[in-house]
Amino acid sequence: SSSQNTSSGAGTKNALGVKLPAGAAPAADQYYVQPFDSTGASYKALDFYENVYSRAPLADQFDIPLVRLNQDYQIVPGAASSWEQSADKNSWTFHLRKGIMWSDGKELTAADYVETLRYSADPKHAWDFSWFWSGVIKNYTDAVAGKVPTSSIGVKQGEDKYTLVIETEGPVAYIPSACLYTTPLSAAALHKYGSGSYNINPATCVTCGPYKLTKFDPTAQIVLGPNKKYTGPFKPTVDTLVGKIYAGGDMLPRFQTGQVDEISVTPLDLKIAAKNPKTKDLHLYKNPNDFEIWYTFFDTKKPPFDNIKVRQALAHSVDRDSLVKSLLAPLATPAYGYLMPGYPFAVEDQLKPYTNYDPAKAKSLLAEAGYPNGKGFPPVKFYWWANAVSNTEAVVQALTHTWNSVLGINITLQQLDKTTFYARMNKKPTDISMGFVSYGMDYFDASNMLSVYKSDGRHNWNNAQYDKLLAKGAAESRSAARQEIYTEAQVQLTKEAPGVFIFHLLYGYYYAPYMQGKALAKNKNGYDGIQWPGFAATSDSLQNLHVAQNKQNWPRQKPSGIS
Amino acid sequence: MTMALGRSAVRSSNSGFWHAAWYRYRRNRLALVSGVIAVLIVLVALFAPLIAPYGYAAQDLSQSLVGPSLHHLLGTDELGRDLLSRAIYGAQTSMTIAVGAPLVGALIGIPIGIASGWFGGLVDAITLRAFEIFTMVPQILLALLLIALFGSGVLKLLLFLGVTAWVGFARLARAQYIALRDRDFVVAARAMGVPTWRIITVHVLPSAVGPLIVFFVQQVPATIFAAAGFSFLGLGVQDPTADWGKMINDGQQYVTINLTVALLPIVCIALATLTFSFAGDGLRDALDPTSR
Amino acid sequence: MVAYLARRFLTLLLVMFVVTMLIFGLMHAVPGGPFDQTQQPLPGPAMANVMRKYGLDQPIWRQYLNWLWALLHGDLGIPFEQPTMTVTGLIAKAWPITLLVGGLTILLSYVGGLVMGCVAALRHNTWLDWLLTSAVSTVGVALPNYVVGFLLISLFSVKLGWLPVGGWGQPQDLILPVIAFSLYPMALMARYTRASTLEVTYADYVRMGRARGLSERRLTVRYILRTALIPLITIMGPNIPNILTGSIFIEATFALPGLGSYFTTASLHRDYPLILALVLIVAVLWGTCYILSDVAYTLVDPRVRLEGLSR
Amino acid sequence: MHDDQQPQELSGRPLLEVRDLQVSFRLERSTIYAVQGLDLRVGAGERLGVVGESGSGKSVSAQSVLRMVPSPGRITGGDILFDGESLLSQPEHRMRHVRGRQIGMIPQSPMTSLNPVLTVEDHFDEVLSLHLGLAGAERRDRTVELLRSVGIPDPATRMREYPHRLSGGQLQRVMIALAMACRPRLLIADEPTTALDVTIQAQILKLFDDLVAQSNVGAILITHNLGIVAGHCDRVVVMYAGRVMETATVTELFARPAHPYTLGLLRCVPRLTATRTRKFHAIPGLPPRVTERIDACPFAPRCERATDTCRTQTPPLDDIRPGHSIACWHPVTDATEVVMTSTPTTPATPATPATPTAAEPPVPTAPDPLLEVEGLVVHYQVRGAGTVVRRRETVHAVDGVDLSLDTHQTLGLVGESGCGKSTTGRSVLLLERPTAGSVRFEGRDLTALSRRELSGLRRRMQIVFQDPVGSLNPRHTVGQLLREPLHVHHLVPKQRQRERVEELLDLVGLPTDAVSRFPHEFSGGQCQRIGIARALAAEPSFLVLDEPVSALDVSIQAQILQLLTDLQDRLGLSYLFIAHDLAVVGQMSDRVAVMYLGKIVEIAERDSLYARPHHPYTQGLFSAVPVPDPTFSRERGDTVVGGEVPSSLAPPPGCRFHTRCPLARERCRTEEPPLEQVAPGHRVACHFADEAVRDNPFDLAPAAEV
Ligand SMILES: Nc1ncnc2c1ncn2[C@@H]1O[C@H](COP(=O)(O)OP(=O)(O)OP(=O)(O)O)[C@@H](O)[C@H]1O
Ligand SMILES: Nc1ncnc2c1ncn2[C@@H]1O[C@H](COP(=O)(O)OP(=O)(O)OP(=O)(O)O)[C@@H](O)[C@H]1O
Ligand SMILES: [Mg+2]
Ligand SMILES: [Mg+2]
Repeated sequence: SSSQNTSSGAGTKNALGVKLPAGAAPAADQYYVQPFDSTGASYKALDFYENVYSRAPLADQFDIPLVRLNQDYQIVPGAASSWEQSADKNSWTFHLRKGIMWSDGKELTAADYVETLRYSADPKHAWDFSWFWSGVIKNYTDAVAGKVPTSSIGVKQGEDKYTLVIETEGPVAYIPSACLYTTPLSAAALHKYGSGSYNINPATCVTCGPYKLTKFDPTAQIVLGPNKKYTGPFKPTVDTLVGKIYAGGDMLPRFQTGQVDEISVTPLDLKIAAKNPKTKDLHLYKNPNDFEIWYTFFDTKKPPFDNIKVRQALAHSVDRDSLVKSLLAPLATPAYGYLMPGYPFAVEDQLKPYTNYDPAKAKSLLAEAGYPNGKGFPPVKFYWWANAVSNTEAVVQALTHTWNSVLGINITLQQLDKTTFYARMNKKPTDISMGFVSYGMDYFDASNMLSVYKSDGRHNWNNAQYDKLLAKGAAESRSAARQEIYTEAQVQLTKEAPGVFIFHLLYGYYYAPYMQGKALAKNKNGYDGIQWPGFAATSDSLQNLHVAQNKQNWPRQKPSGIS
Repeated sequence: MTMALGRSAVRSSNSGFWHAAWYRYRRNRLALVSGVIAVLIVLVALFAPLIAPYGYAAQDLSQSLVGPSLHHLLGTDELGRDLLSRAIYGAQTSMTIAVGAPLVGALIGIPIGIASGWFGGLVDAITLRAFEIFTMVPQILLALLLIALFGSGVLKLLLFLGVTAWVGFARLARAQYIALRDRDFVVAARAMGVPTWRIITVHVLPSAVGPLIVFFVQQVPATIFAAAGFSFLGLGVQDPTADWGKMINDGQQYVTINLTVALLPIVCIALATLTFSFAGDGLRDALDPTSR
Repeated sequence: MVAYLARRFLTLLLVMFVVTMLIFGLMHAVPGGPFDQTQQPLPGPAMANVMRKYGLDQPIWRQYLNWLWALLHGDLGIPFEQPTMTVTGLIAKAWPITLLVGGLTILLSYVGGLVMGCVAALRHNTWLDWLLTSAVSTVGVALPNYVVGFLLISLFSVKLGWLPVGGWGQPQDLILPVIAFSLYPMALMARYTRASTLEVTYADYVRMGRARGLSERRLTVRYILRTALIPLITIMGPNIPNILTGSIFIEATFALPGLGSYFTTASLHRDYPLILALVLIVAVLWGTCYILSDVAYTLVDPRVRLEGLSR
Repeated sequence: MHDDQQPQELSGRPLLEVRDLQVSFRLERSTIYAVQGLDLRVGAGERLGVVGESGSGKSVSAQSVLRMVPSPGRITGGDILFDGESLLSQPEHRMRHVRGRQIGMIPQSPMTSLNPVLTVEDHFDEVLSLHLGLAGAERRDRTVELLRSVGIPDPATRMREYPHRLSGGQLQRVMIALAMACRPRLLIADEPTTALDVTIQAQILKLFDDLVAQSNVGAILITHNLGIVAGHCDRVVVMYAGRVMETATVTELFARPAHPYTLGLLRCVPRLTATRTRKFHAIPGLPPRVTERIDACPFAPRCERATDTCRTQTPPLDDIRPGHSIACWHPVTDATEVVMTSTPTTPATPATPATPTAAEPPVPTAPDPLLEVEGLVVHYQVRGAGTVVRRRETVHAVDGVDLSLDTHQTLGLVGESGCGKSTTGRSVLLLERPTAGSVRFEGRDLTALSRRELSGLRRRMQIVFQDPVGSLNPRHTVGQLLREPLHVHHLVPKQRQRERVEELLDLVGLPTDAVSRFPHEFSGGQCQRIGIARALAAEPSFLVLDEPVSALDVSIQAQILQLLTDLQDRLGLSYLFIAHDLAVVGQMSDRVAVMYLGKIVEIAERDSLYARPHHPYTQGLFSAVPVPDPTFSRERGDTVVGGEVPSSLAPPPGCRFHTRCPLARERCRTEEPPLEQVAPGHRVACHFADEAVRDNPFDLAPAAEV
């Protein structure tokens, strides 16, 4: 059924008791339908601490993290109203708000956080994100390995049940940022059900967030309705969330026909939309989302990439600007370094000398490496997996063509399925000597993204000095000092060229014209659309989005199964 | 003695059968035209480097998705590559797979089918089970697993499609040999003391080969399809190699932006499949000397 | 009959045993496991925990026996891809969709193909014959079904806005996928029907029927069609399992949450229990269709005895 | 019985009259003028025979009467009057009431003429309700009655069977019942017995006679066998190349044939003569393909009497006597003489009652026969029905056969279809491994030979098949076919091969330019010549001839038989000559063996056997042979061998023939008769052979008396 309601709901209240803002559609229309492509994804859970990489759409809405992120990526209070680091810098204390109630009638307390984190370290649970706290929270690594009981990890209740103490292995400056990932499970429910899977069943779902689960069908749609017992501080105007799950296919027509309220567009979609009278004038929202860097990595322990000159030659022979312009624009920016401008401590100008487009230099570097005009350079396979958002297929072809034509070498492409690609890349030592991958941030700090290149990290590259810089940066809490450290680390990384950084991805979105609110407005970096981490409990966009009157008569179709 | 014989052209006895087949084929206009086009496609494929104005991988990012012009007769694709050239090189890849895979299938399947049809008994029983096993395994699944194991590429795709195509050839060869095994002319050959291998090859094969050739020709479009399916899943031919199936999948997204990108490979495939199936039908009739 | 069924069933079991064993070995040989992570690999101990949890730490022959044992108890396991469900549950959810689309496809393609083939044969060598045989087979045989699907969407959904672009839930969602899916089998069917009808048209017994004064209509229905359709059973039988297990291409193009897509995702995710379940489904379906078409053959053609049937 | 002197049509307007019928087939690049001016008339109760070689337009004429000429064919002229009304001007729906209701049709191949997916009863239901409006019990009763009248045992149950469960003979009975179902006034039988065994043929023809007599229908019996015409028709039309050559009453035609073509046909019919002849009368050449209207006598190219007139002017069909017309410029006036000289011994009747001892002494037997078969048994294992484990059943194809054959001799082997003749022939050549027994050829036991030794011997013994086209590889040219044996056995050096092939072609009377052609480009007779040439290429001393002429027209048959006889004389060959036709066997053989269900029931010198068949089965076979002599046919009793050959899966115990033997009694059912000598070289396997010779259950009496 398609509703093209143009009447106003301003001033009335939605199911959560929120007064609708001026220009809003009636309460019945305050639902938000987002599309999800399930290709290559598997939906195992709705909670971060149950499963991270296989979370279903609309996850983490049933609880409140200690801190949240605003549109400008600033840490703002969440369940914790304040926090401070201890004098010895080895622990952090968070003070929780009182009176946030779980739907089973219990109050949200430090115990929920403690139990959740202990559960995360439980070897039996085998949590897929446990590396995140390893080496950060005290004893966490040992607990995961089963050497100490989970009760010995450094997460404790403080002086009262509203105080949470996190002890770290050493001084860790970025704990508040990292605490974005603290959407807790209910300790009571966790005990009752033995795992966090209780939240994928509407009958057993326990929530302290504004939504409760009404339908979980990971092959078709997931629906969250208003949690009428909600007592928390953040009340959204949109009281129903629908995650439509599609097994592939083009999203653009689904958006055009009003099946969904929003889509993330690919560079190709933009070109198609521009030809369509209905979509050509739509505003393109774009933002860096998780600040993805797309880059070519090398196995630096194997020839020919064990030769730094070879790697540098490859770095200098890519004309990033024109590549981005013709294949990705406006949804990417050229990457001269690993961190995207706008990301904490990112620098660019200092790195350009090592990565600028300079074919002559590239050639001479290759000659110095012993392969004049590519002569003698062994044939190399360049592995990749397909990703439409980043137009990988075109990019890798352009790259290959560039390298082969500029340097006179012979690189051939080999596509793999995602599973095989990562299985082979992550093998120790890696089974792929040259491949194309991305990395997006997990939390908003340089330490996160840069740690990818730590020794024994993702790629087969070791640099003691780089490791030292990262350790120093993590312990340092003064911003200016950190900037210095991280700048040096970035220079070090770029100069050594264990990879060739190609572009930083920008996510583009179309929102149906009736989707409005401050959440979509430009942030201080000039990006608009809902910023990372999305329309989630970890973000303040929840309160800042509403469904306005459908003045443009956009063909909105109300999904089945919502009231 | 009156000889009620037909055409009286003097022909050499060896080329006689093929000559007669060619005569019959020629009379079928649709088959003839299709055959000519099919041969043209193969020629284009063979001489692609000579015919194509550009290389299949030659890029010019500044010329992305431009329409037909004097420089690019059919326009360019997203990476600014000449579409005409890609279609021509695509013929090379597509035809290599489309002809190569059935060839592999035939080379494996026909001897097995012949053995099972001719000797029967245990050989036949085992072959029949093998048919079932191969039919029962979902092809896509098997392909994905094998590709994950061995990687993909023109040659591997060709081998995979060939290895899974053997059943069809074996079945057909088996049926043919069973049908022919007890025919009088075969018994006559046995009575003559012709050794078994010679009966199988010289006496029975020419009669069995007609349907096999036809099946082969029909497999050509079927294989183009299958290969295109793998490209659809991103597991077929590797970039930047040009291949029609791949070009379809890449190009169909551009239907509203640049029609030629989307249509060209579809037209190529349609043309190839149709000409090959018509040519196959024509061959079937032509290779049967008793048809009018 | 009973003996025939028993014998077929036994061979089917044997073949299935071999097939599953083959796939089992193959999927374990492939790089990457079901619990591999993409961004960061699981720490060793955690990985070991998972492996133990799912019995993947045991030797492969053990795993196979375990699977067989569970299977004997009707347990297909838990899909790694969706551990919140059982494999049986997942199939029970996805397959009906595929069955509906497939069933309608079979209906449309078989009925459509039959009608076209018959009409073409009965109007042999006329423009109608030409149109039906060439037009349908051109589209059906010359274009992959996802291309047809894409063209249909472009025209009927995006351009004309008559039908949904894909998805699942309303009856209209079925129309385009069924059409796109049908074309190929329909073309095949039309082609074979035409050939076998033509063959029967000149049979002795049809001539004799005419000599007894039977009307052309009666001859067509009782004499020509009835016998012309017999060979189609063997020709079309093997297509049914393919159609009923869905096409990944059609499902992807029309975003149908059916079984077909699992054929790719299951192997891409290394979802062992699901892979094996799918293999079983195909094998059972295939075996069933094989037997059914044999039985159907004997029912419609009194000349055929099951025992003598061989292919 | 019918009175041949008074053709009934004179009594009034004929039931069917065909006037100057023209039918042609427009093919892509040629037109076949299949019928070019046919005139014929049939009265009620009259049986009209239509004879002629293959392709002479018989079937097309019959189809025209029902307006059922197949697709590219069209009736282009003339008229067909049924009961005075023109059928050609009837609208199609009226025609449907003529078909089946007024005119019944009996087909050539009963096995393919019933809808395989309908039961026998369904077929009757259709016609009975369509034409007579019968339904329910009435319809069922009528069906039962009809089936009973054609001799189907237990009709009420048999009618529920599907056609494939019935034998060929039974199917033909069903077809006849079906044709008679609505009591039509005209019956057209197009070669109704060509596909059947002689014994069954006799049964069917008797049935046909009875029905015509009882129901007073007019009947057209199409056949290429003049013997059948003699016994079962009142008047005859002889067709050639789509035209009528001669028409007369049966007695008149056989007594005074006036057209050289009729004469030719008559002379090449194989007869049951007293002694063997080595001279065959064949019409030379082949019937023409009528792709143009011939403005001449179409038979002229094959006629020894032809003059320039014949080659340039069409002879009109003129009466030479009342009721006897011919189309010929030079009619034969003294036909009797010609017919007589063509058969040197007494015609038609099975010989003088020469006692076996009085017969010429047989060729002195060489001490060592060329071929000696002892206790030959061939069983086939077939898969039968079964419960869990499939039962294997045994086909007793050959069940203990002893034969011997001397150099330069011919041994004939006769028997009904399925009795194991071919199997015997093949296992003699070891193409089929005998289950038991031995085969000695030139003194060596073939069953004991190794593969290699055997393949060396193969060139000494060859085989010629029944289906002349099917036995030649369709993908090989004649040259390749003939070179193959030369190549396999390294008989002649490569450079001489071509020469040798030409020699072979010459030997069998084919032009040398045949070398580069394919078998399908030749007629059946020519193909058989190629088959013979191929057999001879290996220079064998012994040939198995497995019904080499059964598939051929009589005129061609005679050509081939002559060729075989000449070759035997020239090359000193020995033949095992297999046929199901006693007349043909008799013309070719020195000794004859009669087979029944895998066993030899009688074996003797040719003349001895033909003079005095001892076994009731042999006698039955004799009585079934159609004889081209109306007087004889009429006088001969009409007792025929009843029933059909039992299944060789479970042959009857005791004497295998007892199920069909008029003399059978208890002993025959239990005790198997041994093959015993009744006269020198004449052995019979019958407990009551004496009685059989004395009483002759199959009315061979006239033969004995002459
Ligand atoms: N359907 C047809 N298409 C073309 N030519 C035909 C067709 N039917 C018959 N003829 C031709 O018509 C001529 C007469 O055929 P017809 O079948 O009447 O011969 P026939 O005397 O019945 O011979 P036979 O003894 O072989 O049955 C032949 O030359 C034959 O080739
Ligand atoms: N390969 C075989 N397998 C099973 N049964 C067979 C085989 N060949 C022949 N028979 C059976 O053996 C019996 C004798 O067959 P055979 O061909 O020798 O008979 P025939 O006298 O030559 O008959 P016809 O006159 O029909 O040629 C028949 O019942 C036949 O069905
Ligand atoms: Mg005929
Ligand atoms: Mg035989």
